[in-house]
Amino acid sequence: MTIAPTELEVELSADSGPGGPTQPVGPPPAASRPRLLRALSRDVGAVLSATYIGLIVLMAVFAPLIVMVSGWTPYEFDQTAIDPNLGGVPIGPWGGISSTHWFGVEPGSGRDIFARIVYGVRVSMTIALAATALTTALGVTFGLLSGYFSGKVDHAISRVMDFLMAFPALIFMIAVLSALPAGNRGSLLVVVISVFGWPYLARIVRGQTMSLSRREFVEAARASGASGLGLVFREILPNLRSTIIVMVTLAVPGYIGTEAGLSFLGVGVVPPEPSWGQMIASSVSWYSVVPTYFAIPGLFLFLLVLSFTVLGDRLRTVIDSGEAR
Amino acid sequence: MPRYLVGRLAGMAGVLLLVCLFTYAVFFLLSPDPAVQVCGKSCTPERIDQIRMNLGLDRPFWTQFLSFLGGLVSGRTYGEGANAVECAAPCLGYSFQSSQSVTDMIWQRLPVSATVAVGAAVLWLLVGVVSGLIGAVKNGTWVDRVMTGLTLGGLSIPNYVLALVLQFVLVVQLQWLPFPQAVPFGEDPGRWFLNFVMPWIVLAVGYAAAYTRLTRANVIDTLQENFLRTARAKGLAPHLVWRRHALRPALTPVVTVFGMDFAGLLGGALITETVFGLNGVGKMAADSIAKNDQPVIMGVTLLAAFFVVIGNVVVDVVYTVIDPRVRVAA
Amino acid sequence: MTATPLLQAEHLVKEFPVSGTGGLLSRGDTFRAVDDVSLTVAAGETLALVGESGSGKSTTARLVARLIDPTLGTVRFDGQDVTGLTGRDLHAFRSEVQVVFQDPFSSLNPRHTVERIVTAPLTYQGRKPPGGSRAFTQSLMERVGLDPQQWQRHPAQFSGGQAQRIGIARALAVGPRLVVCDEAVSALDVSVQAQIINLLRQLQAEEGFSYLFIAHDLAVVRQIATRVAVMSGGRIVEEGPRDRVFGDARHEYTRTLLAAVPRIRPEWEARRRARAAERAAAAPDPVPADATESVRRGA
Amino acid sequence: MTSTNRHPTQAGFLEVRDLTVSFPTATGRVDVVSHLDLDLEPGGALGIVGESGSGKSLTSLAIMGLLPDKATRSGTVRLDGEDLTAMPESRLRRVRGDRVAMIFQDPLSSLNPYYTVGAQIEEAYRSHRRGVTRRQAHRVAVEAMERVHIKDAAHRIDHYPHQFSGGMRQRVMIAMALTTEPELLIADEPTTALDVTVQAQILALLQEIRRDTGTALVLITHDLAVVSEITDHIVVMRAGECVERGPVESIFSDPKHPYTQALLDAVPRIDDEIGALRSLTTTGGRP
Repeated sequence: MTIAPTELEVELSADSGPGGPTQPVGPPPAASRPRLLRALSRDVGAVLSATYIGLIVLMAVFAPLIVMVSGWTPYEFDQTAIDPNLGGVPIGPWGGISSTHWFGVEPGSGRDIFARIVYGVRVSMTIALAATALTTALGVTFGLLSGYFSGKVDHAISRVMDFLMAFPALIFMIAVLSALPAGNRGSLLVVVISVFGWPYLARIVRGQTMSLSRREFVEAARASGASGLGLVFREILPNLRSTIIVMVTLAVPGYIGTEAGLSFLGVGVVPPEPSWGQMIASSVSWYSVVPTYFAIPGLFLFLLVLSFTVLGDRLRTVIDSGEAR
Repeated sequence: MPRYLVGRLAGMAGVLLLVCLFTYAVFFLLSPDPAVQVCGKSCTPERIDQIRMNLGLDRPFWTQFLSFLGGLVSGRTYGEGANAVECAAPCLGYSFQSSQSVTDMIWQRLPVSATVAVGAAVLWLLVGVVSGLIGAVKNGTWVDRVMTGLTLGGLSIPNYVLALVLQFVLVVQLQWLPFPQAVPFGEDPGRWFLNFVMPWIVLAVGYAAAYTRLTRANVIDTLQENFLRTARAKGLAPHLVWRRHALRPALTPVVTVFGMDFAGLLGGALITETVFGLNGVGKMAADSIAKNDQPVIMGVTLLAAFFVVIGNVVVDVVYTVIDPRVRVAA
Repeated sequence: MTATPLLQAEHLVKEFPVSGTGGLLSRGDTFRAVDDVSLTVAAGETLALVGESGSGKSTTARLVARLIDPTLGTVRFDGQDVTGLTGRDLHAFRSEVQVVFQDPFSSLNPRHTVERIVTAPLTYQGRKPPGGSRAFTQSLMERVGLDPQQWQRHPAQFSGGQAQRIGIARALAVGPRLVVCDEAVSALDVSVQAQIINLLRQLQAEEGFSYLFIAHDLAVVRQIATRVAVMSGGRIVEEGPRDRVFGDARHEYTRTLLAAVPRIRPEWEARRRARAAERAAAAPDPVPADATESVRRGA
Repeated sequence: MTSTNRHPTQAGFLEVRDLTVSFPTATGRVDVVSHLDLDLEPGGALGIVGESGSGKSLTSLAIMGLLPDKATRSGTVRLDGEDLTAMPESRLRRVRGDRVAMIFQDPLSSLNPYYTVGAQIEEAYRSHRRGVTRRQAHRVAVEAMERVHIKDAAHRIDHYPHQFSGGMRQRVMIAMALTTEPELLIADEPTTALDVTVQAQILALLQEIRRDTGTALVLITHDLAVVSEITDHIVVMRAGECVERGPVESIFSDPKHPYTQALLDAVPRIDDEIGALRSLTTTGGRP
């Protein structure tokens, strides 16, 4: 015998040597963390988005320091910057942009827009991140349980999800928030957003868990003696990592938007605490006179949401291409 | 299939009942005492008690909930004697602030909301599907990349920001459009159209972006299907391959998503109507929140939930019609 | 065959609910995938369960391995009824009976390293790998013919045949007495398939465990089975020693099945063997590469 | 249309020369099929055998001009002297499905789930026969379904693919290919997804069709026993290259290339004496 089948197999295997003419037998290696980062760093959109998000996060963290440099706190009224005879229109072109007020001042009150932007993002980001964390925890847990334990558990969780998704979440959130005492709006916002938000993540996790559960490695784990929760968290959860990363990245901008929208409708963050949505809301009556008043927070908000969306989109593309079966 | 439909309808009734119960319970717990609102400014505790008894507010929760359900089915009368007010079926509640039944208030404003919703839906469906197809055909080219960028932008722009930008540019600066007011179509079709252009665009942008992505992804996936290879191996002309074999499977999911999105528009149009001051159901809900007029908020919430649940069932039924795999069991 | 067979399944029945039927109150229709199946596996032998798709052979394998619970019937292992085992007792059973699956990639968790995959049965049963996790993994890899240096790789970095070897290593980790092979070589290329069949036989010779070998490919079964059971429509229609079943099939279905297998003509095969033997005797060198040229336009 | 009334040309009926298919990868272009030559006489049956990754399926797509957009192809594919690779797409389309038809491995995914099998069979016929009425096409479709032994064809024609079993779906695919009476049928792993008894039926059907219509056949498969039963010439492929070719008998009784020899040694046999098992055991295990 000249060629033993062992050699044949080696020749035909995926690692038969670099540049060999054989096609890989197995799926390509899963996207690992360093590979992911490298692929993303080659993408201009992803880099720009990450940079903007980084800057915004720094701005939120160092808000008190930044405001010390710029000279105005978000709560100070600068009567000298507005014209009382014209109903409080900022003095000077572009909404009163000057060396003292970098982004101009609020019409009517004269509060510094720069300082309010800097502080406003703290509220938006905190709420969005907290809501994302809570949603992810709920969504992943219930999605896993529902997808793995078919039957009664799945039935119960799915009905709850159907029910929550059938709800007109925005109207209901507004109604609940408007009826509840304004004491701790921040945590209320987080809870309300998460309660209505988790089914959307859970539905995806459930679907993936169901398809993963049909893979033989789950059965293999069961044959190895694994059962119940151990199996779910040790075998299935690691395979959901990419999905969860992408979902989280896409959930953050969604919740930033939701928070801003609720604040815009007057049921979000309670004044005088600044928030971007609320700033845009109060600019509605001024937009024809002082366009910078809505343009600046609007632009900041749009860019932040856009950055997260782009980042999530690129992440998904990289992960999908790397893990295509 | 009829068996399946029966199950589906039963499930729908169950969800609707639960939605009613949940909404009612939440508002029961949260809302301020309606008796105080009815009573007005010069009020005595005795008078409040009397009104409360009159309206049945002193009765237990379940009794009240059942009379609410009864009102939905066959109408009900609030109060007794000279002060009694009629609320015809389907009675979603009675606003003592506006002295009107919630159902009537919704009916009056529904035409405006429907105009906004239908116009926006047509717009986003057209734009979304067409640009999704272009993106799929030009997959990987600069056209595709530009469109991907635009859709990400469209997904990211909050609609009230877009509304303000459009108003500032088109109304204030360029003066191409009038400030939106709900002009009835019969009065002046031209002005009607101009007035609704901005609300349509603002409401449609996010959806159009999402549909572009959905359509593009579906078409690209379908083009990988084996049956497309078969169609080409048969020697079909490209336009037949596309029309018969690629589009139908690719667009079927879009139809179902559209059903769900359209059903959920009552909630989605709230911000748009508010920003443009269009007196539709959404704006009414927002105003009622400001006024703390709980029966109206609850009525709108319920109505919106009804739409979503019914939309769900309609989508299921439509799916059985357009997908033979569901229609004809193996 | 000894008095108590290693594995004894009696009157197994498995029904699955038919989706889309049944409502809130009614039970809905059921589909009987396995219908009164009894089988035994003696120590050290290989029982092959053959049948076409939908015959219930894989469901039977899962019932025997306690991956699903039977609707009716009992499974005895070593004389002990294991049908209702739970907890610690089930763990003990799991260390006696292991499974090798069909799809080498699907059956290995893509996120885990070889080390973690191979030691998983021990971990799940709360045992420590003897001699440390790494050394244990490497010794197992060596036994199934893998490079022990690759103990930290992920499944995607292996070829199909190598991945299946990892699956076999995992089954060996607990030292089982019965290995259920569910179409374990069906997804592999023919040359790799031969390798894995070899490995399975070699391991059996070394360890003396039994196989319950599920397959649809009769030719493969012929190579590995001691006894054969033919399944159709959820029932065993014929059962017997390999050569008897292949040489003198009694059931009509078995005969149809055997007749349907495509064959290379025996006379060609005999000539090829003779030529190969000649060549081996004449020169150990392979035929020169340009030999292919001479047959290029052989028509 | 039988092989006898087609005058044999000097060059052969199907003549593939120097066919190379390559794909771009991160490390440069990789040839998935390289410098492949194939010859087939009218009415002949050629088997292309190889393991996964040998490039056998891409070869069939390259002949039909149906490669994915990323792939590049060089070399010539002559059908009755006409170079298919030099043809404009519009003319090539008239060859595809008319003179050359194809059936695939997975009949379920190869049929469009949204249309009845009848509609899909009629479509194949009508796209190549101008001015055919719906009724004529329907009749042809029913006849084609009867020819592949689908019982109750007139009724089954209005069913959807998911209502058929695997073997019946493959019959539908074959019926679709037959409507235009092609001169060449390319079958890419037509029985791999099927049970062994169904496989036997489909192979018998392919034989029957060849006998009745004189259609030439290119059968692509990984199964050596299958090609040995129904083809008369064989090409053994490995890693995109032909390692050995010849009449079926000489390949099976006297393989020259070590790869072919090893491949034949690895095939498990159903009708062998027990002694044959040695060829597997002796080379077993790893160092």
